[in-house]
Amino acid sequence: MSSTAKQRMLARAARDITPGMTVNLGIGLPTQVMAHVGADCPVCLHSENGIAGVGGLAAPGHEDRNLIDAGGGYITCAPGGSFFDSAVSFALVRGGRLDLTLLGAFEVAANGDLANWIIPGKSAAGVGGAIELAQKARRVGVLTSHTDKHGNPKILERCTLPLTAVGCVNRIYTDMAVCDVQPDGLHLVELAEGVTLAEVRAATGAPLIVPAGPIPTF
Amino acid sequence: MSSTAKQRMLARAARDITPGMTVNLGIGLPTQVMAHVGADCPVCLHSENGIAGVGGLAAPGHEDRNLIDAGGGYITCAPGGSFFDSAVSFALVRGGRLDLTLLGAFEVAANGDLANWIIPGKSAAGVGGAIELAQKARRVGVLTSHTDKHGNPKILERCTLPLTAVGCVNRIYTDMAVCDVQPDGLHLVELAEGVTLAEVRAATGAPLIVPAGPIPTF
Amino acid sequence: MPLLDKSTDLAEAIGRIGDGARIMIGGFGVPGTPFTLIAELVRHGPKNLTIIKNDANEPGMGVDWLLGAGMVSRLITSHVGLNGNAVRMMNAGEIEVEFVAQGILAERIRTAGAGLKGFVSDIGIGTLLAEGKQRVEMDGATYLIEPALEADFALVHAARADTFGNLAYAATARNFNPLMAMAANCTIAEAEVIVGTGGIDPDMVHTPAPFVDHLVALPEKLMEVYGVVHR
Amino acid sequence: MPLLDKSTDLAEAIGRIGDGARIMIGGFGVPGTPFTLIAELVRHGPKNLTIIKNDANEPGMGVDWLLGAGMVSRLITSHVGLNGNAVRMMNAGEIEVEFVAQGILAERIRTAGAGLKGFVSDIGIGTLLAEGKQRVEMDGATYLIEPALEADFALVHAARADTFGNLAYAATARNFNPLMAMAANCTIAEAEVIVGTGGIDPDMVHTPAPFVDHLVALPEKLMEVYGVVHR
Repeated sequence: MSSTAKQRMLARAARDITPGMTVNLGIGLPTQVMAHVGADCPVCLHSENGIAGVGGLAAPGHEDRNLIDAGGGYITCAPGGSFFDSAVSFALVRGGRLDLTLLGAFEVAANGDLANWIIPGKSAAGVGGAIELAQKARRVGVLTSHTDKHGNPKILERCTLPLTAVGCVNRIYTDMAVCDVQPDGLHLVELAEGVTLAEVRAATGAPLIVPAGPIPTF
Repeated sequence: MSSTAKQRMLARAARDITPGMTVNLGIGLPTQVMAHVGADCPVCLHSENGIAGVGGLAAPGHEDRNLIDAGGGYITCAPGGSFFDSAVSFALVRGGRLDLTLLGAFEVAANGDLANWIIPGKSAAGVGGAIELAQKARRVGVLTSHTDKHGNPKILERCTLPLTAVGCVNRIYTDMAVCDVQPDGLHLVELAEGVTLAEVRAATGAPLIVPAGPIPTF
Repeated sequence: MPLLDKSTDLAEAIGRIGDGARIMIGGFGVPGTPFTLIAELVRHGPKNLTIIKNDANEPGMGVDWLLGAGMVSRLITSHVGLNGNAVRMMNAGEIEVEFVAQGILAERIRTAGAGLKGFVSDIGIGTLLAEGKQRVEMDGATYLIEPALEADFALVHAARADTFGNLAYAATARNFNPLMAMAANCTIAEAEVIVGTGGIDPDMVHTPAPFVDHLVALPEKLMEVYGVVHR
Repeated sequence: MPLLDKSTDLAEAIGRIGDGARIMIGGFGVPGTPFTLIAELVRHGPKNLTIIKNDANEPGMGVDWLLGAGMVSRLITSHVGLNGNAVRMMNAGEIEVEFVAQGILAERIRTAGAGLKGFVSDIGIGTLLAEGKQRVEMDGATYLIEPALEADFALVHAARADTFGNLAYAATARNFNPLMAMAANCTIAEAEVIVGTGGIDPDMVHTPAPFVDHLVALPEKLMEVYGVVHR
């Protein structure tokens, strides 16, 4: 994935973060989406280790030893932020107060199944908070390269790996396209600039339902 | 119950409140036990509406509108007290952190059954927090007049009223005696000063197991 | 990054409550009861409400206003002993009352707030209160399943809030408020003081703002009913 | 009325932990991990421990000290990805690891702290993590029963305490600490600052003192491991 394509994908995902949302961004690519959200957009960033209202990354030399996000990065707390214990933190997730989570994926399926925590035969280091984020956020977006490093599709008809959660994904953002999971299958919503429908079809392991008119680009 | 007998009963119950205990005192007679606990005895008084470390009753004119006990009385908070929500308050009770509760009774049985919340046919206004206090405090004491206002025993072989909790009572304090619930039955532990064994037996609706030697008085 | 300002008008906040709504109301006795929100609810006048509250307040106060206005069809509570009106209406069949042990009521509300379906407990086994409840075997013993208790709205009272909706309660006015704030689909908070974001230490927030939807400022001079009750 | 002083000596507090104990340890990464209590536990040296902690810290830190000393037979955790030693020992069968989804781990601990037997949830249904779990039908759907997770001891880290054992945590160092403090039979807290009773506002207590058994003061200069991790 080129740097340009990656930045375009991050910016596209950021446009779905709208004023007033409470959002949890998974470790890796999803965390980088925040840099693309407008500085004046009122968004509450949740991290499952016990904060709502992440301000941003702590400046080097100004880290607070007691203030990290779930990925272990040193962060700041925005004015209006709050700290709470792990039970309250996941109550917020499971109780329907998390409007959106963006997660990474090993595989994501046309039926919304997500696999992002274990590859059997390789080491399994535990699921952390991923299951509850995937299963219970009101809206789940997946950020991923469209294909793996060998060029194989990561978007499949059915996942082959053990699932993180069943039918949980609403939207998939990749370097090539934006796709929505709908009851009738996977809909191509937008194409990345310079990417053709044929290229996306070839790189996707599931049938794509394509809009009748011109396909918007991002 | 004479005022002297009542004060003697309250003082006797207070002697079982020992340093370091966390204690919940039910509405009515039990609440009055506190006045008999030594002022230098470190005891943490819990009220189920959300305080550990009740200081005492608020002085008239110095009530805090936000600070009551579960009976609705205005109280103070001792230095070292804490406030918490109702879920934490009952977590403390059910989780084994309440060393002792003293409760009132309609009826109490030789097997430790307690009935203190509903008299069928009369109005039932709800059980409040009594069930959990009775069932889960590490130790449950009952404070009651030995007989009801008609002179009928309140200590029975089996309760006739709907139970608050099954087999929960450890010790019974009355104006006539102190009795312990043991696996083999109800043991007479102490007699109130000036009360005879025969009088207690006559006023008790269950067989009493009496110590071999002289019976201590209180 | 800024955070949303959830301050709103009293009538607008309460105006979204319709007939048949299930409403949780904070408070244990007077402390923590959102009297201003309740008074506006009476003015607004939806019918056939289910009210979930620890107690029914006392005559002439809070929940009693709703009872008196004939707006309540069902009350889920731990006890109503201080309100003879509630007892009378219950006995006359004018309202249906479900009694729940106080800590079980708190926990059923919290369970909804935690997005869980229910919990497993031994509280009340061997008593009337266990009758009719679903049972389950665990480790060779029998337990009761207590279902989560959800609501459409929660009305809560805070001593202090920031504009984003972080809440802090005073003393025993906390009680059921933080639990209910988590459990309802829409949480409306009244606050005695509302400060800007950053005005509450993030370590000292009792209800994190994501649980709060709408925030109503109380006038500096509170209604008399909030004061000390002289008996 | 005065309240008990629970301050004690580090060695005395930890000395009561014996072989085979089930020990909850607070912390999520570095923040909130009671490194001083863990270091003393290593010195004391009980064997065959079950450790319940969100994560296994990183190599050379906290839980890793216990693993390195061969004191741990079982680890109940949400993930160990940052500690290669834990992964290696797990794969070599030197320790048994039970993975629990993070929020379910938190809730199972809280359930024990609340004196309940378990809770009912739909988390993980349709995945590997549901396998082998007890199921129950409610409202026509199938749910999982998650049992309470209890422990003999909880080791927690507080920023501030009073002598009675009221605890306050700093920022994201709160995490599992208040839950574990409630869940264990014996809770031992280390605190950076211990003040007299009355030194913590009762509205701002995170863990009420009745949940805390023993309190250990940390030296003014903390071990380096408490500091910011530079990667």
